[in-house]
Order: sequence, then C-alpha cells, then structure tokens
Amino acid sequence: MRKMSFAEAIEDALCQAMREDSRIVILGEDVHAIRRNLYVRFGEKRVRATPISESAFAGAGVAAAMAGLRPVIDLYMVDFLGVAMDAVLNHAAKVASFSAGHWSAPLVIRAGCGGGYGDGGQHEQSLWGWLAHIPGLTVLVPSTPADAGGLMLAALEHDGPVIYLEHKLLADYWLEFLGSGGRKTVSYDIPPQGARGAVPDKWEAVPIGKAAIRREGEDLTMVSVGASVHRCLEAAKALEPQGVSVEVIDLRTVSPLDTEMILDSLRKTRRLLVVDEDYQGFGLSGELAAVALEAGIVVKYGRVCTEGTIPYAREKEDETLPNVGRIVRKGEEMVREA
Amino acid sequence: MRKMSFAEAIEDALCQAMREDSRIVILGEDVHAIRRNLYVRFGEKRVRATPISESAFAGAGVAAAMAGLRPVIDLYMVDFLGVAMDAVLNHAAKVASFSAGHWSAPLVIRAGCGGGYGDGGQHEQSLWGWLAHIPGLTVLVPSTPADAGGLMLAALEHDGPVIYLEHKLLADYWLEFLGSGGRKTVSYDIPPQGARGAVPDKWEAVPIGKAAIRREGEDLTMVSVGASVHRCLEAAKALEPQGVSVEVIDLRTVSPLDTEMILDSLRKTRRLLVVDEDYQGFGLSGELAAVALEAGIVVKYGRVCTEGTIPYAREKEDETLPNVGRIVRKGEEMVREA
Amino acid sequence: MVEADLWELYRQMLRSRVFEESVRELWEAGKISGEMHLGMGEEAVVAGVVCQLQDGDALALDHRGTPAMIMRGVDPVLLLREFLGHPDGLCGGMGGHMHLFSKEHLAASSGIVGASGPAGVGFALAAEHLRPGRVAVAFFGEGATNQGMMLEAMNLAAAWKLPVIFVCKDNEWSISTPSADVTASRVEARAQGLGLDAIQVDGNNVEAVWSIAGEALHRARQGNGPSFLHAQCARLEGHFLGDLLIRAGRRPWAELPPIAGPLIRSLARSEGAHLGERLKGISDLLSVIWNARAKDRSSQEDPILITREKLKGDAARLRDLEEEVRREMRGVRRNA
Amino acid sequence: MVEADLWELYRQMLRSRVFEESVRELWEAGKISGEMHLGMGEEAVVAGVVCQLQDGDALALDHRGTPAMIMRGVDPVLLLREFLGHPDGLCGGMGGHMHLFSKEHLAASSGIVGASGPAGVGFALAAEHLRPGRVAVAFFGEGATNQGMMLEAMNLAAAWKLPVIFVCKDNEWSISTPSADVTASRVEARAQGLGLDAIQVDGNNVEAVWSIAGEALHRARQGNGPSFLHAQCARLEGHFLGDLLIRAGRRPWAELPPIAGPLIRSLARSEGAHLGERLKGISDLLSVIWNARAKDRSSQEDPILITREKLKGDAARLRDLEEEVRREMRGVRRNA
Ligand SMILES: Cc1ncc(C[n+]2csc(CCOP(=O)(O)OP(=O)(O)O)c2C)c(N)n1
Ligand SMILES: Cc1ncc(C[n+]2csc(CCOP(=O)(O)OP(=O)(O)O)c2C)c(N)n1
Ligand SMILES: [Mg+2]
Ligand SMILES: [Mg+2]
Repeated sequence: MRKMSFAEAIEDALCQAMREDSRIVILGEDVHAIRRNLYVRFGEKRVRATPISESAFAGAGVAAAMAGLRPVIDLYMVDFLGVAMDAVLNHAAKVASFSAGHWSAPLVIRAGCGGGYGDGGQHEQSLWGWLAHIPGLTVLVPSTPADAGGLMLAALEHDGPVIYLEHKLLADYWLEFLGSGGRKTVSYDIPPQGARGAVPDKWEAVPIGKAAIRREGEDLTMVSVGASVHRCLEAAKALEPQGVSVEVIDLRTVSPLDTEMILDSLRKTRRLLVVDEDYQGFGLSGELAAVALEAGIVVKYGRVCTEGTIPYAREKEDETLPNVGRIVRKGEEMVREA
Repeated sequence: MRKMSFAEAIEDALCQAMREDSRIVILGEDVHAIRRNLYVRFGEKRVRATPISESAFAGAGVAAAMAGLRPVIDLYMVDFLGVAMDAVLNHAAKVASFSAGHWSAPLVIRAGCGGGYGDGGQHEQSLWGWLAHIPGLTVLVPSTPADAGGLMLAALEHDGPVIYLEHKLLADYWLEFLGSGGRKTVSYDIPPQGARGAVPDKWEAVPIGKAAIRREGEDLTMVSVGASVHRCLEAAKALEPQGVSVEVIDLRTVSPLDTEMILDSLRKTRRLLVVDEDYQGFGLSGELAAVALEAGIVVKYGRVCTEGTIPYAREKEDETLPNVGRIVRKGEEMVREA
Repeated sequence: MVEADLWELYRQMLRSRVFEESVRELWEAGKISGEMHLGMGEEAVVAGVVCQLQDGDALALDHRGTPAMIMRGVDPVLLLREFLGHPDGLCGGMGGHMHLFSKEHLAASSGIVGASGPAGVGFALAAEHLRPGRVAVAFFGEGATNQGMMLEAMNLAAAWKLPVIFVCKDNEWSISTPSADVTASRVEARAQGLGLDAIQVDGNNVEAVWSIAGEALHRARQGNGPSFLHAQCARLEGHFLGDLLIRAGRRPWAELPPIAGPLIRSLARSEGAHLGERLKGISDLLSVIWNARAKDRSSQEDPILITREKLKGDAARLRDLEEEVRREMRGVRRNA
Repeated sequence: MVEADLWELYRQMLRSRVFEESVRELWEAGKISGEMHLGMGEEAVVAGVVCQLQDGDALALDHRGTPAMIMRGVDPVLLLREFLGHPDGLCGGMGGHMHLFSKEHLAASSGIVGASGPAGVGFALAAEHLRPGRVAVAFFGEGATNQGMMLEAMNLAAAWKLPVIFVCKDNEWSISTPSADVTASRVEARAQGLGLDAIQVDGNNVEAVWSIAGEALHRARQGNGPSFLHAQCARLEGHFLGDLLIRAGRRPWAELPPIAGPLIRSLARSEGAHLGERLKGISDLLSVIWNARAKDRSSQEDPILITREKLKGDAARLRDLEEEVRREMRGVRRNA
C-alpha cells in the first residue's frame, strides 16, 4: 500500500496503463503542460496538445477509438462539453447500438467537474446525471485516490465510451491551477480523505457499476458521489450525537447504477437522502427515487442538490452547492417526521 | 372555434404573434421553404435562412434576444442541438442568473422531436427531460393543436429561453417531409386527436407550467407528454373493460413541472405510471418519482419509456418507443399487484 | 501511381447506381422507411477516390454513404437488408442508411452534417499510430463546410499533418437552400484558409478525380499530410427521395396547388412585409424550384452517362459489363 | 471620421490598467476567488475600438472583458464589487469577471472560448432590426479562431453582411500552448477564407487601431458589412494571475523544484518513449516557459508605456492626467 494524492493516483494508474498498452493516447488542450510527466515519458505523439477545437478532437477521439486506439480526451472542465456534445450524444454513445454491437468506441472523456473555489457557473458544473441520461455512456465519478486510479483503469479497459469526472476539490492540481495560483491567501474546504489516501501498489480496475458503502448505519441512507460523499460522511458524524445512524453510499459509477446495493440499504433504513452536486431536477436524485419506487420500497425521501446556476460569490456558492449544514438539516427533518 | 392541424396551429399562432410584434424573427436552415408562408408574408429579414451552422445561429439567437429581438431558432430536429448545446447550456440558460436578473434572453428554440416513422436514432430523439435538467430553461411539449398554438404564444411572450418541441407524429409536415415524401405506400400510427382539432379563433397563451387532465380516473395516474399522451388515452380505454379507471395527465410543460396537479391526482389514485418517449434513465420519469416521494405520497410506480438508442427498423422502433401494448401491460401489472 | 482503369471505375459506379435504383423502387413501394438520401450524381467523385483505397484505409461518410459502401466492397445484400430493416442487415436493422457501419472496412457514416470531418481526423490519427501508410477519407457536401466541427477538423488535420483526404462533393445545395446564398466564400478558400492544400476537380470526370485523389492519397501515405478535394457534381434525385422541391418541379400541376393556397393568402393578407418584399418571396421560392429542377435527373450532368460515353467505342464489352452488373444487382435484390 | 484623441485614449487605457492593478492586488490578497484573466497588454487594442463606440452599439467579450467594460463606461465600482463577490456588484456577485453583463451598455462576456463570435453576430442582427446604424464588436483571442462556433460566426456575419467587427487580440498563446503550434494557418487567412475583410494592425499602436477600427466601424454603420481586425499584442501577466508558467519563469528557483522531481522520474523510468523523445519533451517544456517569460511584463511591448512615450512632450499634462486617473481608481477601491 502506498499513499497518494487523488491527482497522483489518476496519473499513476494512467501511466501504468500507458506502459502496458501503447494504444492509449491523450488528446487535449495544453496536455503537454497539464500532463507534463506523461508527456515527457511517452512523447508528444501519445500526449498530444490540441487546438481549442473540442468538437473536432472529441469527434476524432470517437473514430480513433473505433479504429483501434484507446483515446483519453482531456477536456479541462466538463462545462466545455457543451461545444462537443454532438460527439458524445450522437456518436460515442450510439456506435455500439447503430452497429448492432459489431463495433464500439472505447474512449475515455476525462474532465474536471464541481465547484467550491469561486470560479463561476460556466466552470463549476457537475453534469454527471445529465450525461447519464444518454443511453450507451458509462459515467464514473471517483471520490478517493484508490477509486480515482482504479476507475481510470476500468475506464481504459472498458469496451465503450466512458465519461470520467474528477472533482476539482479532490484533484489538487486543478485547485491550484484554477483557484490558488500560488496564493497562500485562499483556502478551500477540501475533504482530506478524498484528496489523499492509500492506494494499491499495482493498480487494478475498480469494477464499473459497483458502489461502495462508506459508512454503515440503520436509520437513513445517504447516496452521493464525488466530493459530496465526504460532506455526507461529515454530516453523518454530526447526526450521530442525536442518535441518528446514517449509512453513506458512494456510487462511484453514476451510470450504470448499482441498484442492488442501494436497494439493500433502503430496505434496511427506509430513508433515502440523495446528496448531489449536479443540478437537482431531472437527474440523479430523481433517478434514485425511481429506483426505490420501482422496487416497491416505501421510503422517506429527501434531496440536497444544486438547484440553480452556480454563483460566483463564495458565500453564495457555498449555499448553493450541497454543504454539510444543508445535509444535516435535511437529515434531521427526515428522521424527525418519521 | 376553428379546426386546424397541429402544424397549422403553430403557424397560425406564430403568424398572429409576428403581426403584433415586429421583434419576432425566425432563423434556421431552409426556413424560406419550411416556413414558406411566413417567409412570403413577413419577408426574408424576418424569416431568415441560415447556413448549417447551428452553434453560430443559436448563439446569435441568445445575444439577439438580449438585445431586444424575439428570435425563434428553427432547428429541424432536437437531435441537432448536440452541435449547438453550448449556446443552450452555458449561455441561454444562464444569462438571467449571471446578471442577477438584470438581463434575460427571451428566445424560443423550436425543433421537431420524437419517432415512429423509421428515421433512425440520430433523428428521432425526444430529449425534453434531458434539457429540463438545465436550470433556467423552460421546456414545452404540446400534444394538441390548441396547445401547440397556445404554447407557442406563451413561449414568444416568455421573458427567458424556451425550448419548444413539436412531435413529428403530430406535425403533418414533418412526417411528410421526413417520412412519406409523397408516398402513399407508408402509414403511421398518428394520434388523430393530436394531429387535428379545435383551436380558438384568436390565440391566447396557454400558461407555462400548467398541465392538463385529459381523462379523469380513480385507480391509476398516467403522466405523459407529447404524442405519448394519446397512447396513454388509448391504453386507458383498453384498461376500462377490466375495471381499471385511469387518469391521464398531459404535462404540456416539462419544466417547470405542474407538481400540484400531479400530486392531487396521485393522492387520489396512489399509482403513478410515467409514459415518456424520452430516455428512461435520469430524466422525466425519475423526476416524477422524486416529486411524489418528496411530497410524502406513497405510490405504486411504473414507467414505460425509451430505454436505449432508437432503432431504425420499424418493428424494433415500435417496440422501443412507448406503445399502447407496453402501457397496458404495465398498467395491468400495477393494478394487479396492488 | 497506378493508372485509372476506366472500365473498372465505370463498373463500380454502375453497381452503385443500379443498387440505388433498387433502393429507390423499394422506398417508393414503402418497403424502406424514413428519409432516403441517394448518392446518384456523386458516383464519379466517390469511385475516383474509393476505388484506390487499400486494406486498412478508413472511410468517414455523411448521409449519402451508400455509393462509398458499395464501392468499398461492403456486401450489397447486407446493405439492402439493412435498408429494409432486417435483423440480419449490415447493422441488424439498427442503423438504416444514415448510420452504416462496417468495422471490417473501417467505414462509418453519420446523419449529422459535418461529423465526417472529425471522424476522418480520428481515423487518420489511428492510422498514424497503428497502420502507418494507411489513410482516411472524409466525404461531405459543400453545405457541411459551414459546420463548425468540419472547419475545426480541417485545421486539426493540417496542424497535425494527418493522413486524411477531405472530399467535398459540391452539389450546390443544402436541402432547399442554394449553398451560395448562405456561404460567404468559395469552398477552396476556406480549406486553404484553414491550412489545407485545396484542389478543384470536375466531379463528373472520374479519371480526373482518380488522378487528383491518387496524388493526394500518395502524399498522405508518405506522411506529407492532408489534402482537400473540391469536386463539383449534381444532385440527380433531389435532397432525398420524395423531395417536395423536386416533386414540384416535376409535376407542378399536381404538387403546386396545395402549396399555392396558403402562399397566396400570405401574399394578400393585411399586416406583414411590403408587397414588393412579398412578391420577392414568391419569386425566391419559384426560383428555388426552378433551379433545383435544372439538375433533376439531368443527363448532361450524370456521371454514369458521361463515363459511359467514353467507353462506347467497345460496345460489346460495355454491354457485357452492364449486363453483369445488372445481374449482380438482381441477385442482390433477390437475396435481400 | 473623427481623429484619434491620443490623450483620451491614453486616459482610458490607463484607467483600465490602474483598475486591473487593484484587481491583481486584491486577487493576491485572496479577496477575489477563482481564476483572474487580466487584459494587461490588450489596452491599446481595446481602447482603439471601444472608445469610438456610440450609444446602442454592443460588445461581445471573452474571458478578458474587464478593459472593455471599463472603457465602455461601466462603473468601475460595480465591477470591483462584482469581483469581490458583493451582492451589490455589477451582477450581484453571480457572475464574476468571466461573466460580466451590463444591459445598459449592451455588453456581455463569456468564459467559453469562441462564444463572443456568435454573440457579436446576434447583437449585430438586433442592431440591423432595431437600431440601424448601430454595430456590434466581438473581442476574442487568436486561440478562439480554432473554435468552430467562431468560424461559423464569421461566415454567418459575412453571408448576412451584418454590422459586426471581429477583433482578434493575438497574444500568440492559448493558456500554455503557443497557438502557432496547433493552428495550421495565419489568422487573416482564415478570416478571409470565411469571407471577411481582414486587416492586420499593430495592437500596441492605439492610433493605428483607432484608425483601422474607425474605417471598419464606418463601413458597418453604412450597411457595408463586417470586418475582421487582427491585432498583435502581448500577454503581460500570463494567461491568468498565478499562471504557473509565468511563476516558473519569474522565480525558477522556487517554482521549478517541485515540478522537476516527477519530470526527472518520467525521463528516467524504463518503459516509455525513446530517450531522445523524452529529452525533446523536457526541452519543449523549458522552451514554453522561456517563451512565455519573454513577454512577461515586457516593457517593450507594454501599450501603456508605448503610448505614454508619445505624450511625454507635454509632461505637465501627462502628470495631471495620470494623477487624475490614479485618484479616480483610489476612489473606486475605497468605494468598492
Ligand atoms: C447538424 C445537422 N444540421 C442539420 C441537419 C439536416 N440536414 C441533413 S442533410 C442537410 C444538407 C447537407 O448539405 P450538404 O452537406 O451540401 O450535403 P448534400 O445533402 O447536398 O449532399 C441538412 C441541413 C443535419 N442532419 N445535421
Ligand atoms: C470551449 C472552451 N474550451 C476551453 C476553455 C479553457 N480556456 C480558457 S481561456 C483559453 C485560451 C484562450 O486563448 P485565446 O482565445 O487566444 O485568448 P487569450 O487567453 O490568449 O487571451 C482556454 C483554452 C474554455 N474556457 N472554453
Ligand atoms: Mg450539398
Ligand atoms: Mg491568445
């Protein structure tokens, strides 16, 4: 067991995979700088800086994957997928269906996501639930260094398109790049368990579609993903003195959902609190409600999500993103009313 | 009261509005041909044919709206929004928030949606639930001529971005354009109540955010939108002889949802069957589950949606889109198990 | 460079044409659903490029992908079954004519205008890494040169010096819009403006296409980067089968009356543009119909007829070849 | 055409510069969150265009929108409050420096590269309909000319002959990438290739910008269509404040060591590219740092210093003007 930062874990797993599989190439803006260690190690053909032409290089990634490469499309922020959405919606996600399974597009789209550092609403979205709506996509969102590396490996091995989102509060280089810029005068509410932790000596794939129970409990199931998992754990601790026993499930994979683990937990606690940094409506929080109802499990339900465009001003932003206070209040409310 | 086709109703309402408000302009590919009557009547400056540059003219529509016009962006199919998604996700939807409400982008994005005529998975998507995930957008999907005209008027009067989707099985000119092409040798399962019907003599806006009860019932609430509303009504009839009394709610507005009407119905029937031609996961069907659970209403829940990429072959397609058979079977199942 | 074998090129062009004639019949009989974009009129452009591809070369196609698929060697029976929606079609009936995929031939199409640009770049990138000396070809229309991802793709290919040939089949139309009306510059100028070598070629002259494409392919195979071919050609069957514009031109007495009523009302009603502008609107519409009619099934601009003319000297061989092709395609029709 | 008033232009440029110096200080003090892209180095380009705008003209801005907002007459207090995240900032603290909106000035910015292209076209379209004689200006960097929507927007503006001026502020960089490395053609060539009149101008010469922009604005106001200005300028403060590239150049002894460890391991470990390629990788990185350093706070390429030089003849007036600007901005700082 080694200890690593979230960012190091991704790079280390990617590096291991690139050593073993020469088909893996990284394409994206500024990758010679942002992925400089891989750039030096594997050369400019395998780590290739692009123009600011997301629709061209994401679209090219789809075809390159079909033709035998394993491209990692490095996209800065997931917000910028707006300009390249056609490649995802109408191409990557549909190749396997259109070809009746004869052909596939095994590419990884890797992007930063999430807020908490005051960069405004076009740079801090999460969008994992939005992307999960599109059939044919796998959507991964790690919350620990071990999962960050293991899921990156799984993404690279998967025979289809994968969206891999790394939360900027967990990946220190993003926060440094977009938030601190060398300043010692700013600080962030970084979940320490997410930003640094134990990782295996040799990376193995963390299975896609498998959630993880981060804390066991009896009264209330919190289901979350990404940085918010750590907010849930904090909230769970805060609820403990009040005698509320909280189970925290980290989805890790948003699509496909690990419905089995979720339902097992709900059968026990009969209370579902979804904590989702993505937008509230028509997304992950709704889907989890449907999963419970479809299984015929009667639950009390609540959600703490991002309800609107993310504000720039730090305090407003903190109130908009799911925070520990909001989670605790909602949890109390759900237990009280029971 | 006049009688009109769904397509005539939209054109008629648009024409009425364009006469009254010279700020309304239509931009889109081939609009001189597709909107030829408006083109002749209002001239080439107000009905303006574009190059195949969706991201430019949708983005231009946002700014033009901010600067005082009321643009209708005519987009062929909603599928093609993939190439222009940035204008929707990061601009249209966010102007009002970013400017703290000082500024808005009152544009209408109008597009064909839906399947049932064998055009394949890049031309038949619905995507209303997907778009509704984005805070700041209003999403309208009429199912009758009266609503088609009335909601178009509402869209044009609304002080913010509106996505207006017209189902191709209801709008005869789309079906003729993309499906029949003058052939007498093909036929479609067109809901007659949706394709033609009574409309007011002078158009008035149908309020945004108000659903409509299309049929009253006691045992089961079907919630749907677009062409599927008519499938629900047929299914409801088929269930009648079995003694199942079905209420059918036509959402008309996908976002914001008319939660009040939905909840009132659910309190009565205690059964919610969502019939949604958009993709099943992480969308409208999930959101409706959350709406019920959040209100603390215990319901039996089921959904009949589009689960994957829409196949080209007609029979496969019919099985994939919500059809009367699937709705009836699901309805029976939900009542039986009760 | 290999000389063009005009007989073989004509054979391939004719195979595509006869196949698409079947498709047209089956579509009209209601056996094929949805839109149907034929490549009739583009056969010389497609043959001149595709017939010199090698194993491991890749094809990125647009909504008119049938001719390229046929000429590349995809089994026409599988194609026709696909169009008919059979479970044992090329794509199991999942794709249809706008979404044709043959992994074996590294050939993929898309119904999204402009998508073949990035796809061509991606295929070329894979060739560079995995199959040096192999190339990718992207086919698209002149209308697609207004699509951002296509423009981006041209720059990307040029910046990375990738082995990809952009082939613009310029039929002057984007559905019902004369592309020149919405395009502010010539096609070559924009390709050059994005860093590509751009060459114009008569798309009805299959030997000319062959020779220009041959040079471009050679350059690409040698690692000397991408090229852009601009080939003029005609749209012989309208935008798609059943195109109202074309129907109106072909049978005005039957097709125009239902359209005319609302148009005349639009002309006459109070409130709206000035009469002059409205009359211009009507005249715009008529000229669109008129101009589309000009190339509709034009024999002067039919690459099959033009190529056939050159082979007429050997009438017996020509007859045999044509009979063989027709026999093949009758077989295809029977087996589909 | 109105003559350039160099004193007034300098005043506006200096207002922007002094304002952004405050911003830099406040950002460094941790009072401003997130990224901060300053326009230092672009002031002459911005002033030469913006200072001749009229009521009803519109502005589409990119992530470096501050100078244009200041020079257009937006209250600097509101701007600074916005950056500080105050509820009574220009956008109530909702936008921040990348999302500045002033309806009154028809000025809007975006953090999405290339978005100012379509926005400029839309503003121009509204002007054509609602405010004849009024124009729109779109500002963006040379990196944005690789973004599809920007390229589409150029064609659209030209095809529709809209009153919009595209102003490309070419600082040669897209964050850490020398734009020339990923751009296959010159900026003018692509604008011309899309049908625009493209003119090159020295972006440090505010009078030259003024005069060229004046002509372009005049043409647009007369209904003679769009233009494209390509203005060279320097990025004086890196891509954004705290840019690692710039920090590494400024204080290599402090910034390089933490980077060097992993890089050296990447060089040394078995498995990977050949050593030659790896060494080239290192040298690429060093040259990026080196080249970025060249213009960092360069006094040769500072438009403020260059313009000031021309006014030195009247030292008293210059001192008064500078004192006035500094006084204004001290007031702004106090009131924000
Ligand atoms: C992104 C997108 N926008 C619009 C369409 C609708 N559409 C299909 S074909 C076509 C015209 C294409 O013109 P061109 O590229 O010249 O090809 P041609 O049909 O003339 O062969 C359009 C606009 C589409 N399929 N995709
Ligand atoms: C669509 C999109 N892609 C990527 C980015 C990240 N990004 C922000 S600024 C920038 C560089 C822009 O370069 P240029 O247009 O030359 O402007 P400059 O920063 O040099 O002034 C990039 C890539 C973005 N904001 N939007
Ligand atoms: Mg064309
Ligand atoms: Mg730049």
